[in-house]
Amino acid sequence: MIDVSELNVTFGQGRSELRAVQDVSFRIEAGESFGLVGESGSGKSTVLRAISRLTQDWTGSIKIAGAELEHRRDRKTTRRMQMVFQDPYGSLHPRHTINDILMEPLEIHRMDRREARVLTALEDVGLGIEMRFRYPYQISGGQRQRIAIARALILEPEILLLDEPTSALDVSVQAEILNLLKRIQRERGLTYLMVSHDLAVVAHMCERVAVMNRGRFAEVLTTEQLRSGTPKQDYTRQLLTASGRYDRDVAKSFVSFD
Amino acid sequence: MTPLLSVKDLRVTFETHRGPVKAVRGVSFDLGRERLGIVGESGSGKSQTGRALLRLSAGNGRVSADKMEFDGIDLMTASERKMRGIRGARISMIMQDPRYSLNPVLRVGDQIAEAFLVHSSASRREARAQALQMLKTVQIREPEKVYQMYPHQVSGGMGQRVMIAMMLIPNPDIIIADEPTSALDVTVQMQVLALLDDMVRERGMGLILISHDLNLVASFCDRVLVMYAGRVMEVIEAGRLNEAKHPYTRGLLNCVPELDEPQDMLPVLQRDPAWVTAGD
Amino acid sequence: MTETSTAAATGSSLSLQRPLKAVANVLLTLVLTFIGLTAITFTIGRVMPTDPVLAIIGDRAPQEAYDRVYLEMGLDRPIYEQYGRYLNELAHGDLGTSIMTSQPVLEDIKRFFPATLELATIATLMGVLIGVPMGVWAAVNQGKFIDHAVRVLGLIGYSVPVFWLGMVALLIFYGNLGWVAGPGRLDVYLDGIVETQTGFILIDAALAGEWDIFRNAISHLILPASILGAFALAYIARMTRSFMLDQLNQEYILTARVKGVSEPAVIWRHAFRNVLVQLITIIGLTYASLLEGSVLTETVFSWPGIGQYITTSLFNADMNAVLGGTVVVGTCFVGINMLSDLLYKLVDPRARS
Amino acid sequence: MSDSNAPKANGGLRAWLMSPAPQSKFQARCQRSYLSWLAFRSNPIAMTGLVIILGLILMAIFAPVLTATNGLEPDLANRLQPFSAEHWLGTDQLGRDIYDRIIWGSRITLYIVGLVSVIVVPIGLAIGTIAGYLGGWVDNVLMRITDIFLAFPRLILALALVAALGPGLENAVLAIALTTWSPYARIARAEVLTIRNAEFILAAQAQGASTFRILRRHVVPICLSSVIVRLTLDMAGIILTAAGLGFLGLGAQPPLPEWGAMISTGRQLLLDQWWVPTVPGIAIFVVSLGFCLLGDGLRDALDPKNTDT
Amino acid sequence: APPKDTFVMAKDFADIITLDPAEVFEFSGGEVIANIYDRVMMFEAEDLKTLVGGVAESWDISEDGKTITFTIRPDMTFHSGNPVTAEDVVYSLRRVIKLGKTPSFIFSQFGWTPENVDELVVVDGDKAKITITEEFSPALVLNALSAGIASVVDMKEVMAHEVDGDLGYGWLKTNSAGSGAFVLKAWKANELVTLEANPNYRHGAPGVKRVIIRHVPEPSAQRLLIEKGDIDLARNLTPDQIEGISTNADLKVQADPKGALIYMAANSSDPILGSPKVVEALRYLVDYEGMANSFLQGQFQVHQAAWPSGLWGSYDETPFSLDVDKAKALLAEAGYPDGFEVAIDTLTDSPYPDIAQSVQATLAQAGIKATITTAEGKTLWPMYRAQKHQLILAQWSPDYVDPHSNLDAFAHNPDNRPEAKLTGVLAWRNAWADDNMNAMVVEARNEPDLGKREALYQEIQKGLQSNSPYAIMFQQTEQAVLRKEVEGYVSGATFDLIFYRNITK
Ligand SMILES: Nc1ncnc2c1ncn2[C@@H]1O[C@H](COP(=O)(O)OP(=O)(O)OP(=O)(O)O)[C@@H](O)[C@H]1O
Ligand SMILES: Nc1ncnc2c1ncn2[C@@H]1O[C@H](COP(=O)(O)OP(=O)(O)OP(=O)(O)O)[C@@H](O)[C@H]1O
Ligand SMILES: [Mg+2]
Ligand SMILES: [Mg+2]
Repeated sequence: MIDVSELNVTFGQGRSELRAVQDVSFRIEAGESFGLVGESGSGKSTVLRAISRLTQDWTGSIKIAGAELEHRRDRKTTRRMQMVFQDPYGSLHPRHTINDILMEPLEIHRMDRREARVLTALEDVGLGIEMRFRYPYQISGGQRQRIAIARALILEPEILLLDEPTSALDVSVQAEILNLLKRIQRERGLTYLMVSHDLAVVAHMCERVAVMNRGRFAEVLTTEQLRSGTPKQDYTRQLLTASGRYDRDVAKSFVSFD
Repeated sequence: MTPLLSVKDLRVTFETHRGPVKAVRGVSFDLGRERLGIVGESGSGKSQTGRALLRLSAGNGRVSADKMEFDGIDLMTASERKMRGIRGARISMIMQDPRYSLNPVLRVGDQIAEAFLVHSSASRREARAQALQMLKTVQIREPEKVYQMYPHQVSGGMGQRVMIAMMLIPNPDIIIADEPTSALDVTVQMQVLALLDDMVRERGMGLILISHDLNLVASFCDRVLVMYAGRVMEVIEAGRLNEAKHPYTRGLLNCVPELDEPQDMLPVLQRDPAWVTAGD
Repeated sequence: MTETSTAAATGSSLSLQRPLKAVANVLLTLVLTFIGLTAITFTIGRVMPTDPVLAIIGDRAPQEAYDRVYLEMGLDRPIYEQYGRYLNELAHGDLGTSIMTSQPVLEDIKRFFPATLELATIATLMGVLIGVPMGVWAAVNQGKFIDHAVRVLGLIGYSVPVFWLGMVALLIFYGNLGWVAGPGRLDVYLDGIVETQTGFILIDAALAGEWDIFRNAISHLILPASILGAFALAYIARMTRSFMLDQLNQEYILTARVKGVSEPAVIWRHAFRNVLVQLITIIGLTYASLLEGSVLTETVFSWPGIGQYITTSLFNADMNAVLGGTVVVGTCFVGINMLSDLLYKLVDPRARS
Repeated sequence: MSDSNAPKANGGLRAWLMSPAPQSKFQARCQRSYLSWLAFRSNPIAMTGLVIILGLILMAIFAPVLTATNGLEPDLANRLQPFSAEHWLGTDQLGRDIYDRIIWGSRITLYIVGLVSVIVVPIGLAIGTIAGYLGGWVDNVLMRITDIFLAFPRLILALALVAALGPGLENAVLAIALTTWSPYARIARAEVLTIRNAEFILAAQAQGASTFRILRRHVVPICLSSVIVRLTLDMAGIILTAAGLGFLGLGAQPPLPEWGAMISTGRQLLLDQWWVPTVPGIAIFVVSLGFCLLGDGLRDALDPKNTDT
Repeated sequence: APPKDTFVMAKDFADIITLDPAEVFEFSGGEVIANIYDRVMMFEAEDLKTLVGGVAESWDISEDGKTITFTIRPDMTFHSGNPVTAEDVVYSLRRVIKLGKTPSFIFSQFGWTPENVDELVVVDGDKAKITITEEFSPALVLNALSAGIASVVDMKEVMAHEVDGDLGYGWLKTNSAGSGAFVLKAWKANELVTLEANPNYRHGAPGVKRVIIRHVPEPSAQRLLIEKGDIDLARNLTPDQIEGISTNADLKVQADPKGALIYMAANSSDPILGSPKVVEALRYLVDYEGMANSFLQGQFQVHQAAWPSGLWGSYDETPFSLDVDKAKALLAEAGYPDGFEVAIDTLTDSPYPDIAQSVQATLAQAGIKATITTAEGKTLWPMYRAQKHQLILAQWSPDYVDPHSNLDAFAHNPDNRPEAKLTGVLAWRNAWADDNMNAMVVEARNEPDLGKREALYQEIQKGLQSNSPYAIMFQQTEQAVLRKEVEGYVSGATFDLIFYRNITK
């Protein structure tokens, strides 16, 4: 479904040049969930942004269902591929009601039966219709993230790009959102590309996981490999230990990888 | 051993246009020279409890308590002057997000030195030396260089360490750490915790660690206080967390995905309205 | 316009880190601003119904005289050609000659501008020295009586028509009480005693050791300066208050309090240092806007300042003078802006890197 | 959001306004406004401002009822009367009733204020948001132009424009507007820069929204409130500039009772018939103050820190 | 307060743009040069009614009235110390023609041109001889030689400052080279003019050492200044302010009739205003008395003829007063029983807007809806000169003391075509011409007999009251407010008949 090869993203020029993503290649099959993990600043979001073309200065090739992706956003691919952002507090317009937020993509893509679709979308993410005319500030973080997901789903996309969809939420709400995402994927056969820095979350959601470090793929593992603690790279191993429980001696042994 | 800090029936209420918001309603606990964890979901009143201890609640907040005593001092009635002497010097608090919690126009080193100077009559040179020493203690490699930096120049992990250095420099008896690691990467998170751990061990302080990550708190602290909607649901030895009985605690524990055991769907927390009113 | 846009576009890619490029950028901004300012002024001058020829020859002149002067002034040429010629002369430092005063515009400006500068500087100083503490005081006591009192007091300075206030103040403090001297910069019979060196009477008098004249000048200056000062004060106080409130709500203030820092230190060392960053721009803008000369205050106080100069010139279609005045005021504006940018960088470490 | 803590609403309308689950867009809007109003209402200064402005509007609407004359016709036999039962605020140099002129003048003030807002806000918003959102050379060109207008001596530019367009109220308003928009563009741009990379903008982009749509639906509403607040704060300045133009004889033409012009023509009488210039001076002061107070209050009320609790 | 030997006067003198006597045509500038330069012919401070020789001691008029020979006063010196000679006189007059600035038309109407002036204005031994080529009454020529352009400048001094053949124009604009009572010390535009006494003046040293004229545009400021004693003389107080200071024992008011007239003119090319009946109706729709007795009190008198009262040749009848019924009847006759809409243009400064509003109100009584537009002079005049007005409310004052000065402008329009562009002529500006009037003006101009001349002028003025585009309303009286110790301020009918030299305090 998604076929990325030799993806490079560079920000800035000259001395302030920053190669945020370097020679990244991977393939995701239709219906698969693919995870991206790595510490902060390793370039995870940048990969997603390139695919969704929120960043336009990338080189390499990205294919969606076999079709080469242009640099400019076009309405058709936008509709097939939607994104959910990390911060539910920042990704909803503070002055739009939930209804406005859900209506907007329908208007942009000139879809019919808007009323009905909005109601269905709310139901899909498990929110009552009483939410429809509230403002974002009137609902909780978890509910906001559901709205963000509903907004992405309302266009009936095939691919969902998820950029740390739960890292701003507390554990109890995180569980609800993860369950929701899993259920939807099962019902609709969506393809997920999911970014997180929480190994457990990625392992819970995805079949395969890519570990990123400083813009490069350190390695790609299956979830089993991750669980069994048999990564090839030291970097991944350290990430794994850090994700576990607190251990004083282990923490002191951490090194930095360049 | 008498506890360092003793709190009984602490309540914090905020006046808003929609009416009063009871953020903390009847929290009681004692703290010795130990690591106490406070956990609970977002909005459960963890931070407000911490702030109330320092009498730094927001302007629209009202604090009341049957007892809020630190080392024989009644924190409820102490004069503002006295409180200033306590803040930082005896009880200090590591703030949540170093990006916003450091003054952007002052050098980080000077901010650390200031914390020292406020409570001692030392000279600037001494304060500077102390601050450098402290930076070294929190394992900053080039303290001289970092001393001269401004907050926007330091990374999140470094900022958090600066924050810790700043709060530790007057050598307080109690330190409240409000989610000191939630903005950090897992590896850095561990390192910061290790640092706090060292401090508690070496200096014999009391530590309150506020977090919403039950597993983390369980593995780090001695005792855990579980909060929900401004109330304490349960206090439990960290080691025996798995034996927790309260459904809320159990719920929180269960809903975290585990790396080592695959689950299909995660159990979600079923909130019981009775928890809110229990004991009123 | 194409010239402007391409130049502006290159301006954007310049990074401020390189001094040479930064200087080039500054110069470019300056030049573009000038071209814009003069072009607009020039166009206005040409579309105005006021006739510059009549300003010279008077209303009763016969048509022959009119036609001759019209040609002499080059008004028959296309406007872009006239403009081009003006720019060319400007580039050679020649602002032309004023119709009204029969003097080179540059000479006039040397005479009128210091008068305004003197007034504006003192007014801004008053605004800063009183307005800033007032604003801080109000913010610290937000919602209390003091806050409201300071705000309303400040707003009064902001809402009273300055010409009316000027007249009333003149009536009371000069007419009735006799505490200050009347309209004008100096009692006339003292005029011309000290040699003009800087154009600032205060400085000139001090240099010459003529303390009587110095005192007289102060006594003339105090009223108009206070009135403009009240305006500056109101604005500065209100902005200080609002900036201060923003800062006092920041997390780092809480950090400072957690450290046990005393309240004055929280306010001045922590919050105010941050406010200062924003204040610089505000103060710069206030000063710049006072430098354009307050036509109204200058009218009421018979103050021979640049505002009055430009206005009278405008009414007399003395476009050389208007253009010259605009260029000078524009330069000051741009200059002050740059200066405040520079100061900004000094005060705000974030702007430095 | 701890709705459970909110007091259970009692009144019907209040319940409707406070309901946690609005049933329509309209109700949602009303709720939002109501919350702002609640914050606003608790601010005595802001309320004073509002009362003054409402007073001004009422004065303008009911001018025919409130006055005995149209305030235009000279009555040379009755010149310069002091305050009396017949002429509450005295008469001017042509014997016209000052009270009547002030009342009728409120219409002119409102007209100026309204027209300037209608011109300034769209221009400022358009230029500021386009510059801020598009960035790059567009930003540079637009901001240079803005700078040029900022660098212009304001009253002088206004004077020049009025001189070019010819005296009269409409032209004065136009001139003021053209000299006033630049700071608005600045504010709007600054605001846009802070949200340009906000996730809700990215989200709209990711949905394929056109630039125009994003500007109109997402960017402008965010900037609007700070622009409006600034506008009310500037209103005093606008009124005073208009009065200044009137003072210099370039605003409303005689015999229109424009307050600035009234001061201007009455100013020679300050020493003996002080009320002739003073009454319009106070009128200008009160209204300017009203707008200032209102603006200050609005800023507090629209500040999310104060409402979104 | 100013020292004893310094006289300070406050005035609005924004109009000064030059102090070169060959160019000065503004009120304030005219007043200043009147105190710096002696003219060929003059009215003296001691007797403002009689034309006497200034620099000229005596003169001879030839038989045909076309040549006048002036004998120059002996022993007169310029401020520089140079003696005043016939050469200076001839130079000064030629200079006016050669520079060709606006007021030069006063001389060029005699037939002088830059080409022929060297032959027509010559030195004849120690005398100066002038010859005119046009028909002009010699009385008129002598009157014209008392105008500001007839100021005698110090040729040597001026030529020493000549640049590029400009006849010293660039220098003389801001400096002085005369023989009058005062020397120009400094002119700072819009700030002050300082004059220093000339101790060697032919009438003796002036009463004060220095005269400072201060630019104070605001009348209220002037009032405060004079009440505080910071100035000795305030020139621009309004009637209401004068009334306000009447109780102040330290001040006194000196009223001097001036030649300035306020009139309203109707553009005859306008389809409605072109009707004489309409204009006549307008004359009955002005509340002359009402205004003169209220806001114009003391500073303007009703005057309805085109040459000011109190001067030779004046005509003082005032046949018009506010009469709405009569006006309505006239309008009905003209075909506008319900009135019409019209625009009044006028100046921004007091009292024009007030007069305009009063007129607006009285016009309304006859159903005429007038809108007022006020503008600065520099904006108003171009429109007036381009005949773009409907009604205009403006002022006129004589250029020199001879009825010809006014009547040539009000009544004489030899070519009424728009393209003729006689923009200096009021009649042309209002697109109005009358052959009979034209003939009378020329006849009066050329008439050598004073008695006949006076009668002719009065006839013209009478004619203008019934047949013209004007409604002449008021004549100005200047009310100068002085500190009570000030004596000897002399102010005559025209703007340049103001003398400072006898002032003492
Ligand atoms: N628009 C941009 N301009 C310049 N640098 C950028 C830009 N966006 C991202 N970067 C840089 O690119 C690098 C990768 O950023 P990215 O956001 O992809 O990291 P991430 O792995 O998503 O981190 P996090 O876990 O913190 O979200 C970082 O160093 C970041 O600073
Ligand atoms: N100034 C205030 N006015 C009104 N309500 C407030 C104020 N400050 C906090 N609250 C409310 O108090 C409650 C408790 O807040 P608190 O910050 O203690 O939560 P927390 O447990 O720290 O959550 P988190 O994990 O998100 O930090 C919340 O519902 C919050 O909305
Ligand atoms: Mg990211
Ligand atoms: Mg918290």
